[in-house]
Amino acid sequence: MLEYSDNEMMALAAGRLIKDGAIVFAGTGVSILAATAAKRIFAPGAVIFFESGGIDPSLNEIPMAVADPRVMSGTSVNSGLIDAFSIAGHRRFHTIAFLGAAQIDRYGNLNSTSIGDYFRPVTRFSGSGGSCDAASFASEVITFIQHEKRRFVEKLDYLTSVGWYKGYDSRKKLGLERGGTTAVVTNLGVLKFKDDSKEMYLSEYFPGVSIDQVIENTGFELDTSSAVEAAAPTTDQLTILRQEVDPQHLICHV
Amino acid sequence: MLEYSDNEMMALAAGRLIKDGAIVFAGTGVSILAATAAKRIFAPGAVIFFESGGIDPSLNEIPMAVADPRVMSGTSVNSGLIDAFSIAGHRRFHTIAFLGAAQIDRYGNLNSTSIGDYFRPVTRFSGSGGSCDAASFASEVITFIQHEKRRFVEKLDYLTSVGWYKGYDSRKKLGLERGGTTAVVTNLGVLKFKDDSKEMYLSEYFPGVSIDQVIENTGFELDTSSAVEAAAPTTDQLTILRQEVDPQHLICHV
Amino acid sequence: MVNCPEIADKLMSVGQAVSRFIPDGCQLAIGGFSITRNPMALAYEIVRQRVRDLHIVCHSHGQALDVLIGAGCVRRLEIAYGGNGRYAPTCVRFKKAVERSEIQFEDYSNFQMSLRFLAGALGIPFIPTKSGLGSDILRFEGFPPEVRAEPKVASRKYAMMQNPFSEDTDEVVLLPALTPDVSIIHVQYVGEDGTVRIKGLTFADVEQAKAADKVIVTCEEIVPRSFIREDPDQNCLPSFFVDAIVKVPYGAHPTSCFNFYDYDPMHLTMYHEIAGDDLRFKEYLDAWVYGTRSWEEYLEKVGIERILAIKADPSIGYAPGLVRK
Amino acid sequence: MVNCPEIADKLMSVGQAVSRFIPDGCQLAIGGFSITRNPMALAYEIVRQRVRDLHIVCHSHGQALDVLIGAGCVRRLEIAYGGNGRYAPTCVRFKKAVERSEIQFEDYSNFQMSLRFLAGALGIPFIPTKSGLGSDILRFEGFPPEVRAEPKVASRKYAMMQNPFSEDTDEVVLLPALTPDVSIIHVQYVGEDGTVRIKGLTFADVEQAKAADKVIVTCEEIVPRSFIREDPDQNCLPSFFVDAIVKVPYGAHPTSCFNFYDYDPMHLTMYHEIAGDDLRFKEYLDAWVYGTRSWEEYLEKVGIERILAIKADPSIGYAPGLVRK
Repeated sequence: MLEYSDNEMMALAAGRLIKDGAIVFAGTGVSILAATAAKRIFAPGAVIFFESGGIDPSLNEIPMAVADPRVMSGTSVNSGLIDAFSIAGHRRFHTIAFLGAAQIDRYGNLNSTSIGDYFRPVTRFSGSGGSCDAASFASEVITFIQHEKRRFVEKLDYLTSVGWYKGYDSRKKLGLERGGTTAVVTNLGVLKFKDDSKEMYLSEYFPGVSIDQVIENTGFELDTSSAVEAAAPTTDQLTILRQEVDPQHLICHV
Repeated sequence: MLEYSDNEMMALAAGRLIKDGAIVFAGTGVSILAATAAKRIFAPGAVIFFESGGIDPSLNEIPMAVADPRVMSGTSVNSGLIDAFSIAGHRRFHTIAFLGAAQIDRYGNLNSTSIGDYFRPVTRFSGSGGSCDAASFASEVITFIQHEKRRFVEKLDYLTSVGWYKGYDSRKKLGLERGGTTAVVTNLGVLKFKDDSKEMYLSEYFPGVSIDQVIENTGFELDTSSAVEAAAPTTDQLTILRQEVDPQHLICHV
Repeated sequence: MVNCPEIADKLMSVGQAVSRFIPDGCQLAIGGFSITRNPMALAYEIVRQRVRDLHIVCHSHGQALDVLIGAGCVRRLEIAYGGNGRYAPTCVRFKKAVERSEIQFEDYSNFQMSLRFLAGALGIPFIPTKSGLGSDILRFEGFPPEVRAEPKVASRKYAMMQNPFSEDTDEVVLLPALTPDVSIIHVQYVGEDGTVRIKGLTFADVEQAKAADKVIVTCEEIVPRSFIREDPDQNCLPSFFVDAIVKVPYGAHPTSCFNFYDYDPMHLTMYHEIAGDDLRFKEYLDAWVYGTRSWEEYLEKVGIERILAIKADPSIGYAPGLVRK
Repeated sequence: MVNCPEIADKLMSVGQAVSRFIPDGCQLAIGGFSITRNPMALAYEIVRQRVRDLHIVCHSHGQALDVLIGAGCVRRLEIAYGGNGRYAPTCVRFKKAVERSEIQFEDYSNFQMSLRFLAGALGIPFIPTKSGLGSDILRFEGFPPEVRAEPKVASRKYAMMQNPFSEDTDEVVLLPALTPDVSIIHVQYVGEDGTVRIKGLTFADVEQAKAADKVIVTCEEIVPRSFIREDPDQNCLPSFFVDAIVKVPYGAHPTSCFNFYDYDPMHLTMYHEIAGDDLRFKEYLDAWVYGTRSWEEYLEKVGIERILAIKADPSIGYAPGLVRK
């Protein structure tokens, strides 16, 4: 059987979700692995851009931050944050934001700010960065997160980035005209959201993962009734990931 | 006696008013002649910029429009309108706008839009361009205008650009924190504004011009009690104007 | 036409670009400024295709605007300045159209119009400024109420508000964003990957393009991907903002295109003279626009003498010593 | 020091720049982004001069911010992200300072902070956005009321308003402009005429500089006037925005400077390991900051091996194959 890492499986599972021609807002880590995999394997017409202002870089090496000089190399345009976020929210484009977070709730809302009391936190994280903006503006959000009970929570300690807010049409009522979280990709599987209520459900579990394992690691009730096993990575896909996307194996083998 | 044109006299009379280090917003015609004369004769540390975005061009030839390629040549920075107007209004800089107009009133307010009813004008002009903006934002405005009764009017047909508005502190009360028209340079002389009331008065009449001539060509009452004769251009000044500022004599000899 | 697989679906003729993207009645933003980088080849083609009822939005515009108005393509205008600098302190056909009440017009200032495009580009509904306080720009609303109800037209010319971050009286003017149906710009370079590069001043072209639903770019040259991507700091629009790309050398004539050619003072002066007379203006259109079916024919008519006279010295960007009276 | 008469009064050492323009308690905007173009030489000098009570405003910041916080220079922070990408998902000293309630902090997002700088640069008092609707960024105000009364601090974190151009319910967030006392940026080139050129992404550096009262620029190279003015399209700030210019080659180390050098992964990893321990962090400051009185001494300590390892290939802008684990 093929050996592959969690990050590789996550990158490919997310990459498959990207339609050709999408404008992808990428971060670092699994997010950039997935965005580049999407472009090189599933959606060659996709354009990857970074909130720091780099648009469509050649990405011959994996950037380790959204301001890595590798996001400015071979680009179509080098600009800055103002331009980048204006693209993320532009009515003309179907934009997909790849976001990470420390916590997520059943409606795909994200916390990347802090745990505990906001003013005297037990743990402080980096803060929003562009997450709040991308979540507000993008046509779709795909979130990457480790599947742990303390991360999949009933109630976020801090709502940094709005997903489906309180479910149903509550996001739209806030004044956010489009977007919402369309998928959550974890080390165990892929979760999506119900059409009406916008509640999270298990869509795919990865090969070797059981549905019970997903339930055990989720801090709220999860509908798993329509879950199927995800397709495993193919040799070709892994070859592209390891030789072209991340030739230095900075993210593939974590 | 030295021969010189009205435009040359006007350019030098205005150029003398520029203090070194000023950031000068220039237009075309006499305005650019005056700005360049200021920099080459009176205020070498002045910086000339254009609303179109050209900052500190070499100006080896006279531009015939603020978007002339000559305003983009040898510049420090080539940008666009947004940047240019942000400079015009920047709290850090002492900016002086050189503006033209079709009509002016006693408070230095300008009309460059139309004569007659706004909706069915007898004569339509170009419109504000950047005049309204520069008049709103600059630390000082110096206006160039032909001295004619139909131009120096009791009431403007359309107030395009605010000078001292209705006099006294009415400009400040509008919310315009600085600026106002500091001088009006015509083919007959230089007019300034009273410290308190902000009413126009005659400050200088050009050599060969009589005070009566100024009064006859002004459509409102004008205090001429403190008027003095302006210094005539010197040979050196005219040489610089004709050889360096406007070597093709596009504006000098109009 | 150049063989560029990445932009095969975007490369087209001016004829195709106009018929595909500029319908009667659309809101059109014109790039360039007075006598520089006017998208003239597109403007002439709009005239040829007899597009009607255009709603033009621009800051300081000259030649292209004036030809479009004179040819009867324009119904409505939001504008800060209609002129060609020293070659037409007020654009003649624009002036006539306003004086004869042939078009609806709304006056703004240059910064106001640029900020409105910026707001459109940023995706924000309005933007504040203090420019224009006390002026008649804030006193007269040019458009009648029925126009205000149309799509893409702001519901009001502006709105006033108290700055909520100040405890003192601090009134600001809120300007509504512009989101044109189409923006047309003429630039120096487009890459084989569709990337756009403007040399010299960009005016508000980039904001206009980013604010629009559709963007048509005409260019002097289509350059290799490797060239345009070697220094992406100089580029201003990625391919995905651009819907149509047309290679039209000298496509801004008689206006200038920095580093490529100067404006054509003889043509602008001739235009200024004839534009005041309705009949002679019609003859101008017949000769220069309707009478030239291709851009090559137009350039033929301009003649090699003028083409050479206005050719720019690329080290300074314009034609030094050009006779410009 | 270079002989440049046009900028003689602006050319100075980092020591002079800090002592002249960065007093205790000032509001300071830091340029760069996480691990790129942090003005490190200036940050170290701020630490050396023991400047206190800084109010830092930034979007996504990393190394310079973390050193300043760790060294006790920072009292207050408006920020979107404190991290070094994969080298510190959360900056360690920033994290500790918040968890220990040692600094006052106010969370915004990257676009929000960038828009606030843009508003400052445009000279407008606020700017609208829809970013953050429904989020806790709009629920919690970090600064206590007494801070709000201080100069340069906005009177409220944000304000809500109905879009006056919409008849439907359309709530927008108004963000107050930022006008820092000082902005510090590190760039590739400054001309002998004071003109600034940044290569690669500009982030929000240009907006930050234009929004500030004073601007300090450190640079890799001071280049001839003729060089910087040959292609002014690439320049981002004219001289009159700049108050102090310091030539500091490798002045962003251990962060990167596009086309000149990559970030230094070994140094960043070492920093991340030691920063969690108060004593070891103090030793780090002693060795790298207090212990190096000149920038040459600092670079000596970095060592020629690292300097060569991170040297960028100018055709791609970074150091290909650099070990980056």
